[in-house]
Amino acid sequence: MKTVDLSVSIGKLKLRNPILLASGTVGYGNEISDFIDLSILGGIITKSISLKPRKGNKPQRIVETSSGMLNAIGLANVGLEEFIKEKIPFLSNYDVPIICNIAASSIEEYVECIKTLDSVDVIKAFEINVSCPNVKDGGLQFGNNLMMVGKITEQVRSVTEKTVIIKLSPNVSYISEFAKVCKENGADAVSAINTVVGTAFNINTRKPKLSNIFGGLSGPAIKPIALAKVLEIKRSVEIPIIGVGGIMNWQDVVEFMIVGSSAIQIGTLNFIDPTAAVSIIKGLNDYCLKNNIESISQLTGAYILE
Amino acid sequence: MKTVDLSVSIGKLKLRNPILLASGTVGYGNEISDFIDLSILGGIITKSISLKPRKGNKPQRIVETSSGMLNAIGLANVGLEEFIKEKIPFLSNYDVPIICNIAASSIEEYVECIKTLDSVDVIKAFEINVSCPNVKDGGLQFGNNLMMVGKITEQVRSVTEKTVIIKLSPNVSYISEFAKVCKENGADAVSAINTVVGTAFNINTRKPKLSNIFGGLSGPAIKPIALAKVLEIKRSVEIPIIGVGGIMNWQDVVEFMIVGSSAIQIGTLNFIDPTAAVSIIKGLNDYCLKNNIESISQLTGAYILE
Amino acid sequence: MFIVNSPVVELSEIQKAIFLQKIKSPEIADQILPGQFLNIKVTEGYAPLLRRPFSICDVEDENIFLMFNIYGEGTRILSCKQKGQLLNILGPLGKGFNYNTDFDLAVFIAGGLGAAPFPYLTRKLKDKKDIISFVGGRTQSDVIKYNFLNYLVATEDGTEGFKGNVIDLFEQEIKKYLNRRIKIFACGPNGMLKALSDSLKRLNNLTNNITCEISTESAMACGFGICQGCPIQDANNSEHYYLICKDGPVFNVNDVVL
Amino acid sequence: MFIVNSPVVELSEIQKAIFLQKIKSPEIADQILPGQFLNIKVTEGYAPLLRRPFSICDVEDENIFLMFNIYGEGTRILSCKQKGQLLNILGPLGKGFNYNTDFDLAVFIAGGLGAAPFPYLTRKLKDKKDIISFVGGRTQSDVIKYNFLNYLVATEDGTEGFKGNVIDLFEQEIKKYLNRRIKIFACGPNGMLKALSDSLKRLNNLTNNITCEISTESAMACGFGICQGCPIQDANNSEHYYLICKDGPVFNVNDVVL
Ligand SMILES: Cc1cc2nc3c(=O)[nH]c(=O)nc-3n(C[C@H](O)[C@H](O)[C@H](O)COP(=O)(O)OP(=O)(O)OC[C@H]3O[C@@H](n4cnc5c(N)ncnc54)[C@H](O)[C@@H]3O)c2cc1C
Ligand SMILES: Cc1cc2nc3c(=O)[nH]c(=O)nc-3n(C[C@H](O)[C@H](O)[C@H](O)COP(=O)(O)OP(=O)(O)OC[C@H]3O[C@@H](n4cnc5c(N)ncnc54)[C@H](O)[C@@H]3O)c2cc1C
Ligand SMILES: Cc1cc2nc3c(=O)[nH]c(=O)nc-3n(C[C@H](O)[C@H](O)[C@H](O)COP(=O)(O)O)c2cc1C
Ligand SMILES: Cc1cc2nc3c(=O)[nH]c(=O)nc-3n(C[C@H](O)[C@H](O)[C@H](O)COP(=O)(O)O)c2cc1C
Ligand code: FES
Ligand code: FES
Repeated sequence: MKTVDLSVSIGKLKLRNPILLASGTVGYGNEISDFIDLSILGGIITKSISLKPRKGNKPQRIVETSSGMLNAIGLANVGLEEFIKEKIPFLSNYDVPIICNIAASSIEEYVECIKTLDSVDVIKAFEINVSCPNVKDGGLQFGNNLMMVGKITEQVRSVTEKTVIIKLSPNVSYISEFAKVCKENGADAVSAINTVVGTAFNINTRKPKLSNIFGGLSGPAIKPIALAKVLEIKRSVEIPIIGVGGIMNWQDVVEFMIVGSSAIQIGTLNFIDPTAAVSIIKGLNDYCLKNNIESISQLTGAYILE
Repeated sequence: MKTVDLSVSIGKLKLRNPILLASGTVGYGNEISDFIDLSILGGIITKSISLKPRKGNKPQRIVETSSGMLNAIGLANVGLEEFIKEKIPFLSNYDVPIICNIAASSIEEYVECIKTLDSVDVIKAFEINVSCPNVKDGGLQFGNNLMMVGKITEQVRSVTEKTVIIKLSPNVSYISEFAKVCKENGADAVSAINTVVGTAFNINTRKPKLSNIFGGLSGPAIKPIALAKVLEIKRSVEIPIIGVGGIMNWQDVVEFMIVGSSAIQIGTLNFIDPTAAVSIIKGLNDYCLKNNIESISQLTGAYILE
Repeated sequence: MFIVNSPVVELSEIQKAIFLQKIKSPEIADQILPGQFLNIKVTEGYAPLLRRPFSICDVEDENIFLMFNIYGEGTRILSCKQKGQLLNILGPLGKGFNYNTDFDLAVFIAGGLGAAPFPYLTRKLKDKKDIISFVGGRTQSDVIKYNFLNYLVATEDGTEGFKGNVIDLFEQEIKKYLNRRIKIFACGPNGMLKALSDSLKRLNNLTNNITCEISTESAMACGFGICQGCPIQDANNSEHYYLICKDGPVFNVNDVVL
Repeated sequence: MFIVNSPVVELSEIQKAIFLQKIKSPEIADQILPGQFLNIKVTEGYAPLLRRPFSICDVEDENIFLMFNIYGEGTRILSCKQKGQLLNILGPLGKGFNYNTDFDLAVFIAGGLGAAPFPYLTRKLKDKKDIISFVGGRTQSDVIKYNFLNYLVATEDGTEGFKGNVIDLFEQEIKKYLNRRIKIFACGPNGMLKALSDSLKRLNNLTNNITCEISTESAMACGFGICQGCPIQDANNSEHYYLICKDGPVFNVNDVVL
């Protein structure tokens, strides 16, 4: 039987397959490793970390919606120091590339985090979160600002040789303009998309269901939006794209690759089926065999618009 | 038993209740009148009409998604002349305010349409569609451009005394900036939101499922996004808001009013349950009774953020 | 055109993977005509969001019948309905077959699940007209002969009857009847309908006794004309689309571009 | 912590609108402890999207039991499961009650559906410790006494037992036992748990023989610690939240801020 080459490359980063677990949906890998062998994955993107620990938002932090969920976690994380001391050692036990997602409230903070983390061997790449909708400082006030995204990319690029991925906000008119700025400032790739700003209210108390009022919408509800953003970038900017948003099965992965993704991320699905990657990888393999695709990377941007 | 005043006002426009049927989801009222007595409605917003008839996009025009649907109708409509000759007479048979939605590819076209329609008595207001994602000319190239939206509003305002409503695009970073421009240029209200840009691809043919490639996402999937846009406007601009996006029941209507809507529109739901307005109006009435709300307009922006 | 909640009476598997659902719906049964369709809400909630359109397969007293296979989520849910469970049905929808016109010989052509509307049409015509039926499929298991009268079978792979597509079979056989006034009623994949209209162009050189109506399909949101989601090109006006749900699903083959 | 597909054995209505679902799940039955919970996927698809968390109500041989009422879509679907249908269960989750510690008298306090975890805890303790139970509800129909031993009832409206809230009843009754080493296990609405911790502050002036564990709740996405969706304030570190799904749902009443 023929075999399929599922490996893909993002900048200098070589992945055994295009399946990454999305930041904030796998913590630091510990809990989910009870369900799935991390070393079958293309990679793991750790929960956004910041220089100092962040407590995160008050409860209630999540609300279920039609085919989606709103979250306003507020970047709760253990902070750089504990991340290196407590979390990295565990992840080092697995033969899986770690992509470290970083959130910050100033350019300096991004730079400082990366300077410290650059020497950590198991960290193969950085994903820069400029698009968290759930924090007052940083977050969208960066992600929706072209100049800021450009500056952050440039500064981050200047302090590391490792693969730099900028995670883009969908809450903008033209995401491709942001991808362009990332490319111009030296980013190796962009991730699209982070969550879409949304809210929900309790009609009896008249209060927001989230303590943060607004939250980020994820899940299958946003898949068509994410696909459109990826395609928009693909058609106007030459930069590798990591597709993310509402992926629930291998068919969704193929769809994301066809519109232009070089790799993809599983997010919300991890909460419902932490073993999902297994069946997805098998599904991709079978799809490629059935369609005589030798290397899955051929699927990237293989759309036909005639 | 106490009675509830369900009536609301939008500019000069007085509605017997806040329930409007959204443009493009009721045609010109003919077909849906087989299911529901139009005169129980707060109003009907007719399918976007343009100066000349528009054939619309090639098939396939719609795709179902998780809790939503993508449409790329392409503003198929009978054009101004036939609208007045064939459609208005039918609508005149009902005691229900007609809000005429207008789409155009130039400011002049908007102005010309309104000049012609201004004299039509049963038309009580105009909803200006500057946010259709499914046409090459006009549509988002207007809706995502602050200056353009300002110009259009100003010009339209200058040729009619009737209530002018600008229908806003959600596909922007800060919708409130657009609402502000509408207010400054004399609009009486804004509708939020039009559909969210999305796409879907067939993984076997690798072709887009929509002939237009991109379409507009509607239905419950976008409700959290629509609520967030309405709340964003409410908190920063003093202008009546007509909420629309994913409303499926009376609870959704209350939620939209709490975050700031003066009235709401039922869209996609009309396709699934063309009688929905009946149970929604009853549900609103009961909710108000239960909560000692004498006039439903008290609900508008009645959120509590503490 | 109205909405009713009607109870499922029973589901039978008329052949491998092909289901016939019997629903007690006096209101629909009373009004619906062959070739029309129903738009059915398969769940109480909104997952899937949209209704699912189904041709009226047959009508018997107060009962209506749907014929379907399990294609995706909606038909899967439909096939799981227990006796007595209510289906929310919107209809009757669209324009059906015009079978009361002047002709002597009714010719039915069905490809795969295109067989669905014919039991009802057969019921209406069997005592009034002669009928020949052409039933096709890729392979034997696709061929649905349910309640067809006087039928010939074609399979692409030759596993049953004529080897080839059903339109080739039709074209070869129909030549025997060209002296009669023929009306064709066809339903099936777009490819089949295209082949049919080409075949008719050839046959029209031999006779002008043939008229043909085809039942078309498209994705639909509403099913009754308010969403504009189901266009099909008007053959006589390049600037106009018909709506399949409202102007169709049945059209004269000459009125639309397939 | 693992995922299993386990068949529903039966659903019984133990009292008006309160259901007990028996599920055959040897793997879970073998490992789960009182106070732990399960996160259950109620449909094959993703509507509703998220799993639904349920306390382990009881365990008998290879079978596990859930107790629930029909609250919304998910519990409605759960209540419709037929015998033999599989539930996709993720668990055992969280930290349960520490019932093997040093104490003589076990005091159970349950408000409404807070009764759910106690049948299993009762099973584990009834032969080892004395038990008194306080069971409360707004009105008689809310009170769930299922499998409680030696219980007293309180209803807000006085329709059964003590008129008032269950904590007032508890505080008045417990005074009789202050000479013994008491361990309280409580589950119920947040309001009840708050009232309990206030009551304990008062009682602690009379004795230091009381320890108390409470089972808490919150919206959850994952149920096993990866989404950070279920925070509860750490009483001893203002800069730290515990995660209810992982550090709880059972906490010592002094460790969290309600
Ligand atoms: C007028 C008409 C009559 C029909 N009669 C029958 C019948 O008698 N028996 C039968 O088995 N099937 C019939 N169909 C097809 C039937 O509607 C689909 O098989 C059904 O919608 C599948 O639903 P699903 O959820 O199982 O599949 P899914 O693929 O999960 O859902 C179907 C989805 O595909 C979309 N779609 C795209 N193209 C089409 C298309 N051409 N037709 C329908 N949906 C489409 C729909 O919008 C829907 O979102 C008919 C279709 C039409 C338009
Ligand atoms: C650890 C734990 C144990 C539980 N044990 C039981 C039990 O034994 N019996 C029982 O009847 N119920 C129990 N519940 C509550 C149960 O999970 C909810 O009743 C159930 O989720 C309702 O689902 P639904 O779809 O019917 O209601 P819906 O309201 O349609 O859905 C529930 C929604 O509310 C959200 N939500 C908000 N606050 C909460 C909250 N405090 N708890 C749960 N969901 C919340 C959920 O995220 C979900 O999206 C428990 C909850 C937790 C967290
Ligand atoms: C609970 C939750 C927490 C998240 N936290 C982060 C985060 O810390 N950093 C980040 O870049 N993205 C975060 N995300 C966004 C996801 O990585 C992903 O971009 C988004 O959820 C869309 O993918 P999905 O629909 O598959 O979930 C979070 C998402 C969820 C649902
Ligand atoms: C099939 C379809 C056609 C539409 N056509 C129009 C239109 O012509 N003009 C317009 O302003 N909005 C149009 N809309 C947008 C709706 O009016 C509404 O803003 C949107 O669907 C969100 O509401 P909903 O989620 O309740 O459907 C259309 C929506 C759909 C689904
Ligand atoms: S399906 Fe809506 S117009 Fe035909
Ligand atoms: S529910 Fe996800 S961390 Fe607790």
